[in-house]
Amino acid sequence: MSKMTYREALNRAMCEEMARDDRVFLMGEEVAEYNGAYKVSQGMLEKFGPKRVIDTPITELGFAGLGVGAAMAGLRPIIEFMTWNFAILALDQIVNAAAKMHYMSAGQYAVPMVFRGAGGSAARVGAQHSQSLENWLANVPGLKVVMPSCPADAKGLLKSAIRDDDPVIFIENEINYGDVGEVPDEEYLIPLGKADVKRAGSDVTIVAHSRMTGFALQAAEVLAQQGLEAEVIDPRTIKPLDEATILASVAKTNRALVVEEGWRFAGIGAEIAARIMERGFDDLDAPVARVTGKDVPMPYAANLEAMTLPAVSEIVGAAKALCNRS
Amino acid sequence: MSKMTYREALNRAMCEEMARDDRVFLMGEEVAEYNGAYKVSQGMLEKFGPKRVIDTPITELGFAGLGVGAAMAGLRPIIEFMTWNFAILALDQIVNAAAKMHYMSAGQYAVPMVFRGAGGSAARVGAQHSQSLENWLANVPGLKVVMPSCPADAKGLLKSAIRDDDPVIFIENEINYGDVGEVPDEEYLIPLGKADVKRAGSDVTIVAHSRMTGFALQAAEVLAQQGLEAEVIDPRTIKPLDEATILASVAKTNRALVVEEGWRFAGIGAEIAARIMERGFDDLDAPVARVTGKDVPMPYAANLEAMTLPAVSEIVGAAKALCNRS
Amino acid sequence: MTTEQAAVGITHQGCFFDQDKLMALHDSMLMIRRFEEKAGQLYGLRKIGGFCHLCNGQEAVCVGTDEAAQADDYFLTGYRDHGHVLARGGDPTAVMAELLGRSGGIVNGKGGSMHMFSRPHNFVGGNGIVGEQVPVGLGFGFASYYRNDGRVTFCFMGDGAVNQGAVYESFNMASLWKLPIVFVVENNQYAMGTALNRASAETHLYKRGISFKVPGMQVDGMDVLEVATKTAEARAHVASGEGPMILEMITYRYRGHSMSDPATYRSREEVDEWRAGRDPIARLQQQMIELGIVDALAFKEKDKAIKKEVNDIAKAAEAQAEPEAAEMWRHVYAQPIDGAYPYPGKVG
Amino acid sequence: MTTEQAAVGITHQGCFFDQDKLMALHDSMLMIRRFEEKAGQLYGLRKIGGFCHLCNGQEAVCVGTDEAAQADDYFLTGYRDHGHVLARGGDPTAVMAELLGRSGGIVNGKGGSMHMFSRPHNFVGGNGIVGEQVPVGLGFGFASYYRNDGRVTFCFMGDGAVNQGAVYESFNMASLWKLPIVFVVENNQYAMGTALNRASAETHLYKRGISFKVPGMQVDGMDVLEVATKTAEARAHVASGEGPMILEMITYRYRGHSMSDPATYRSREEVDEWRAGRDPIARLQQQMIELGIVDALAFKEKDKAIKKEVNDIAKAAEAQAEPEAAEMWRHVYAQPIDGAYPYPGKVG
Ligand SMILES: Cc1ncc(C[n+]2csc(CCOP(=O)(O)OP(=O)(O)O)c2C)c(N)n1
Ligand SMILES: Cc1ncc(C[n+]2csc(CCOP(=O)(O)OP(=O)(O)O)c2C)c(N)n1
Ligand SMILES: [Mg+2]
Ligand SMILES: [Mg+2]
Repeated sequence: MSKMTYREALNRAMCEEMARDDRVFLMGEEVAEYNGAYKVSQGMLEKFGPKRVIDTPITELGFAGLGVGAAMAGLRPIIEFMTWNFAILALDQIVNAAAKMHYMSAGQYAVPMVFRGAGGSAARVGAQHSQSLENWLANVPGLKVVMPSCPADAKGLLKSAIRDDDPVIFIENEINYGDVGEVPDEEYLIPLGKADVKRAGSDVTIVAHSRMTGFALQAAEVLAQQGLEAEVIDPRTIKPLDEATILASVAKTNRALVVEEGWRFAGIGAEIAARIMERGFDDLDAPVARVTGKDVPMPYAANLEAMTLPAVSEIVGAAKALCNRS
Repeated sequence: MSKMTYREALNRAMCEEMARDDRVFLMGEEVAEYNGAYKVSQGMLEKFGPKRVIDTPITELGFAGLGVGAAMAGLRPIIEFMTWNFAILALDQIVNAAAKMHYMSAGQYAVPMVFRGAGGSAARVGAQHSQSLENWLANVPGLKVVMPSCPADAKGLLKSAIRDDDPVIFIENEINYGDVGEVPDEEYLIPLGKADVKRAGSDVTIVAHSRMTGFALQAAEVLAQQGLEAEVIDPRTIKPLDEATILASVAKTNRALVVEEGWRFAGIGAEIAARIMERGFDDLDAPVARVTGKDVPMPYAANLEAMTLPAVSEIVGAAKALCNRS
Repeated sequence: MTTEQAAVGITHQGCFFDQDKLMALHDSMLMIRRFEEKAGQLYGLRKIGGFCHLCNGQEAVCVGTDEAAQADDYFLTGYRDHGHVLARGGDPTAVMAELLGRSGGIVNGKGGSMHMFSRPHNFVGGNGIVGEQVPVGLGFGFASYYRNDGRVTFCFMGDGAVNQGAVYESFNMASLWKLPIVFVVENNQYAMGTALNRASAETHLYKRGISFKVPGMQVDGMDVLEVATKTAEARAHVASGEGPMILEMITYRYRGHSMSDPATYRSREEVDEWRAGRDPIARLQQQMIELGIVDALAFKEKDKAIKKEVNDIAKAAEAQAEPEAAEMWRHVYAQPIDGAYPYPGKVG
Repeated sequence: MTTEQAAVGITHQGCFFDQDKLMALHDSMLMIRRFEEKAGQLYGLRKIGGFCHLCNGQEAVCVGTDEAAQADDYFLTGYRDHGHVLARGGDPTAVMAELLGRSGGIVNGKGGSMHMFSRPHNFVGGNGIVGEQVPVGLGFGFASYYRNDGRVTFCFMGDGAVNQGAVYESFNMASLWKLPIVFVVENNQYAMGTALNRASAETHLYKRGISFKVPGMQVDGMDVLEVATKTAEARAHVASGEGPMILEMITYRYRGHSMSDPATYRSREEVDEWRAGRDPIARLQQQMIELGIVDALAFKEKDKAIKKEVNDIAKAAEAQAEPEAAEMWRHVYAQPIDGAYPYPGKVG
């Protein structure tokens, strides 16, 4: 094990896979000479040269489609969106090309590629730069959606995503980039589609992904001081969702809370709540609760921004309410 | 009352509003000289002239943005997407401009406009032409989402949408365009945000929007023959959702089923199921069930297409299962 | 391709087409014409559904570009794709079965008219979203640059598609990185009901690359020899590493936009002018007759044979079963994840 | 605007700027410069957060375009917007309060650096998505065409933004319908760390409209008089109904892309060349000194006064409270629907 930032873990994953497979290349805005807007691709241009680490013009739709074509032609592109907010411009290529080519061609052309970048809100960047798209993307058959919450997961999942034969949506979090964690020294892969129980507990299940996993773990500490043991599950892969791990936990705790940074309406929380109801109704002692980003565009002022995001205290409050504690 | 198609009802709504308010104009591909790809704008060019009924190049992102700017400048654009599938290209302008300008400008600029066109799948048009985007759009604060299921609603809701001061997403259904229904002769408006109970019943609540309302009503007939009375609710406005009407129904029937044509993961059904659980848990005798489009890109072959869409028989089956009938 | 050869044939723009080649080009165009007519018929009989876009009138573009291309060059286009996939060598029975939604369809009945793919022929789609193929084509061109494999990508689009913003993003990147791509604009004068000049500020579409230093040529798209020679020239240019090129093919579609379009936005005279005056098949026949290598009767016989072939193809395709139900769940993923929701075969 | 006048001033390209005007242009540029420096300072003190893009070096573009525009012309731009909103007349205290996230911010503290709006000055945003303002600007231009109100839209974008596809969709429609829009490309040589020629196949950005018959002019964006006269020319052109025009402003940003960018991708020499050799404020001061209408000392005094003004503004802005909590729920809708979920004020 070594200590490493989330950012470095992503960098290592890409470097290892690019060293291993020369079909893999990285393309995006500022990924090469600038070493990445968030320095995730630090040093990669130097290591792999300008044919494999490529700066693009600001044309998200164009270079997303370039990735699709290159993948169909047999390469394994990693397309970086500086942030996922800008990927809305590229959505047509993701949803109508990447996700559907394998199906429409009846298996003649696969689209083995990764679209990656930072999702969710960073700090104080306002309405157009603070969005969570995972629910939209997970809605689409043909896409896999992965969202790591810690350095070790980031590395193991990104390597699996690069090796996967389908288009994988890989959503990082800018605020996590500097997080430090233990990462195995030897090579490892984390399979897509497997959730991770980040903390065991018996009183309430908290399902939280990406940056919210950390919030949920903090909330669990607070709850523990108050005598409630929360089990914190990070789905890691949003689609396909590892429903079995969630249901097993709910069967034990009988109470579930979903936390997400994104907007509530038809979000990930809605899906998880609906699934727990469908397949674990009899296990439930209380309705599944959701703590989500508020249903407003992200404001800039520090106090308003803080109110908009789920807070640890809200998670604690919702968990206690679920357990009939005040 | 007059008998009128859904298509004609939409046409009347636009004509009445354009006659009443010269800030309203219609823009889109083939809306003018061709009278609309689906003839919704039949005769409007002749009535209102080429300054108010405008054919565009095939540039969805560009003319969606044009609508936003024109609305900010005080006009009231109706932007037609030939189908909503093509609006994925325009999503950035809808989500990052239309939905957020009022908030970001702290109320200095409103965006009074309608984005409209056919959503969902038509018949046999394949994967890229058969998508339901209402869950994505309803996810976004700042947008209102309206989906009429019959001619009378189409007219009354579209008139309200045009008069509304916010960007309204108005999703029609190609297969409904030819449906005939009674439409009041006098002018009327249907307020946004109000569901309609399309059929009263006491055994099970079926919530279904757009084309699926008709499917649900057919299913209700079948169920009635088998002794089960379904209450069919058409939310009509997806966002904001008229939760009160749904909850009141569930309080009576204790069982609920949501039907939607779109994909299941984080769809409208997930949201409605989660809400019923959150606010009507104690009323539920069974978990809320969902009948949705299958989680695959739409295939072309007639038999596969039919399997992919929710079928009346599936709705009947799911309702019976909810009521413990086999 | 030199004029020194003694063989009988036509030299066009310095390229020699011998009589076998001329006949092959002719047959390919005629086959596409008859195939499309049959498809139109079957649509009328409601055996083909959805959107069905025929390419009658545009056959010289399909056949002439293929003639100039190598077998391993990539081709991709919009939804008006039957002619292209056939010209590339796609199995006509499989194409017809696809239109009919049958199990032996070129994509198992899952794509229909708009979404043809034929991997053995490097025909990489068939796209229903106007302009979508352009960035995708950029990616194929990028792959060839990346691998330095000498392949060229032919990326087709219509005169309506050429207004999409993604086209210019692609022109810029292709030009910046000198990718081996020929952008073929099939200017058939209309995008649905919209005449060229009602949608395009610059109607000389070969000039649409100037702002990105992408050179262009205008080509008579009703002359298969002209299409073939100009395409060969463009292919050589882009293959040499000098960057992409635009070919504007001036052409015309005889039918409506799709089967549901009565095409009232244009006059009978206009259609006749193209059909009678510039038809690519009649033109080549005339040239071959003048050359004395074949007579009118032989063309009649050939036509009969091709019509019969197309009829047989349609029958064979119609005789196929619909795809089996399990096909609905297949190919959503290349690498499905075990036990993942949704559960194939189960409702919901 | 003729040279006949006896008043002292400068005649540039046939336009006369009298001494009051020159001083006003100077003061406006200097105010922006000092304002940006203060913003940079406050960012360093972590009083301003998020992304903060300063326009030092580009002041002549902001001030010169405003000079040529009418009060009711529309202005919209990207995220590098402080200079533009100030040049248009936006209240500097409100702009500073916005940067600080205060209740008196120009948009109540909800937008921050990237999202300035000032309706009284027809400054219509402040957009964070690169290129987003271009189709929106098209809409403002369309509204003026629709109402025939004689207003002109000035739509700004960077040398990076000009590669976005939506720009070309907009050029085409603006050209087709002859909308009164001036597209101003602020070519400051870099898009973040990407030098112009690494992202643009055609680096003469004023030529980017050729493919759509949109004429363009290149302008020395470091000379406020040149900016003003060329903008006036462009304004006259587009207002006359002849269609849109592109102005490529050759300029330079002295600071990094945003406050977090050390800008190591360019040399100190390059920066100095622009800063020392072409600075728009120094240039105008020099011209005015040469003209004898003001001396160096007076400029020093003026600078002191402006610095003090900016300091006072910052203090006043800092003294404001944060927005009240209820502001979070306000303005999501212009016409909220009674009782609609979510329930404002409640969690979730
Ligand atoms: C993005 C998008 N917008 C609109 C449509 C509807 N549509 C299908 S074909 C077409 C016209 C395209 O014309 P052109 O590019 O000239 O090709 P042609 O049909 O003439 O071959 C339109 C508007 C679509 N499929 N995709
Ligand atoms: C669609 C989109 N892609 C990427 C970004 C990130 N980004 C912000 S500014 C910028 C560079 C833009 O450069 P330019 O247009 O030259 O303007 P300048 O910053 O030089 O004023 C980039 C890539 C964004 N905000 N939006
Ligand atoms: Mg065309
Ligand atoms: Mg720049």
